[in-house]
Amino acid sequence: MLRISDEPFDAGRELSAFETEAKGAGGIVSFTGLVRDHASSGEVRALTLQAYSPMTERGIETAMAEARERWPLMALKVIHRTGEMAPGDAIVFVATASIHRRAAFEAADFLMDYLKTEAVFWKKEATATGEHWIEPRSQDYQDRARWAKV
Amino acid sequence: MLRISDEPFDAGRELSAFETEAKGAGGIVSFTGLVRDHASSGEVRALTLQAYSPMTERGIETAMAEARERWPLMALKVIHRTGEMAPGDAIVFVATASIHRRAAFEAADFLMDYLKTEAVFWKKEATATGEHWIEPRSQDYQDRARWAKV
Amino acid sequence: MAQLLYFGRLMDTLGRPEETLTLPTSVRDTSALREWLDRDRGLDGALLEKTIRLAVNSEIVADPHPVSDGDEIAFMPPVGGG
Amino acid sequence: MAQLLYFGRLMDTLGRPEETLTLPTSVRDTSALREWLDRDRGLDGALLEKTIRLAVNSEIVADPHPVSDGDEIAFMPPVGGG
Repeated sequence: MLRISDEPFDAGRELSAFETEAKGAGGIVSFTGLVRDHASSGEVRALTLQAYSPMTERGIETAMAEARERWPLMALKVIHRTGEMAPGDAIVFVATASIHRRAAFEAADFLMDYLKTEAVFWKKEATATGEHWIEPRSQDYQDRARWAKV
Repeated sequence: MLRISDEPFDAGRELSAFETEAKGAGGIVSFTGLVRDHASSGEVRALTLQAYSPMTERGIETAMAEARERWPLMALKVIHRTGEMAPGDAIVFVATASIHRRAAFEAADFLMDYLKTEAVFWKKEATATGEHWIEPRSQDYQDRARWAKV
Repeated sequence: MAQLLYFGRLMDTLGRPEETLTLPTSVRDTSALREWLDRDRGLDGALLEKTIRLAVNSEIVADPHPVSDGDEIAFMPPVGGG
Repeated sequence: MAQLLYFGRLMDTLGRPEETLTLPTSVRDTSALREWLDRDRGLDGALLEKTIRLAVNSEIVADPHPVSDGDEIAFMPPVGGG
């Protein structure tokens, strides 16, 4: 299940809903990404995320399908905010359910690496010094490279 | 924060509460362990967990302190059920919050490995063939060994 | 008429998120489109950067890729992830 | 009086989760306690298994460890994790 939306969401409520979808699972892993209040350029006032539908959805759905191929998952959910957010707001929520906890951990980690590097989003931070479009960090590319097929 | 209790808990509600404790975090990882409905000995009717207080708490608190030493965590929460549970019930909930998502993932994974192997619990499965005390799986020891200090 | 979409910082560079216009008859592929639009708006090469990718009808393409009226053409700076 | 606690399958083996009793004067350490209790209950060595660990006042100890009246002594099979 994938949802990209300008609407705020509550990670706890999403986790509760996910648990009912994941009947028979032994383990559920969730990741919630939040808007940080500090960036290299200072205190963050707002973060704006822009997506390009349906390219953004298509990319994430491909990554979700790849996760299902690699790990035995009973359920899988990705929620991503777009639009303007304030510090502390949830940007992204990923949940994975599997019989085995290792599969759930790895699949969630894998999806987050995709979402943080290759997902089709552009983002702008508003700080005291103005608005800045954010470029990918090299650490993100290294994390993503961990999943390269050999 | 550690809570060991016979009372059922709701993972979604715990995640919501945790999010408010984790001000300034960029990422929150949660793991929820659920009672499975099948075991090697057949369909599971109930799972009973026994702890030895305060030894059980002391061991988990030591693992939590070790996680805080190894990773920069803003908040950390472990909830563990004891007593009799039914399939689908939540047994364990671990949540970690950090600036960086890698730290949050690794710390949650580390704590779960501790909880599944070294934590002081005894558990009994009730299936159609009777009640069985469960021995640790060798996979659990392998997982735990990943964190050995070198 | 083609619909042009400008994402990320290009939204600021072009001063708008999108526009609909008739492509000049000389513009038959993405390379020609980049050059014509960059010159037309006086952008000093901002649209010629190799890191700017173009998508035609929501598929990323390699230059030069055919374009024609009726296409949705997106100018995409490097994606930053979510 | 010492308090004896039986965890996991030992709860079934001993038929109870705990009991309070006066240790025989001959029982001064954990090794002697294992042997005496195993014989007293006719357990055929169940308490002598090396995988059964003893804790005295909630600290795991190595045999032989001194025990005396007033101690809380736990018999612990291998922990299974949560």
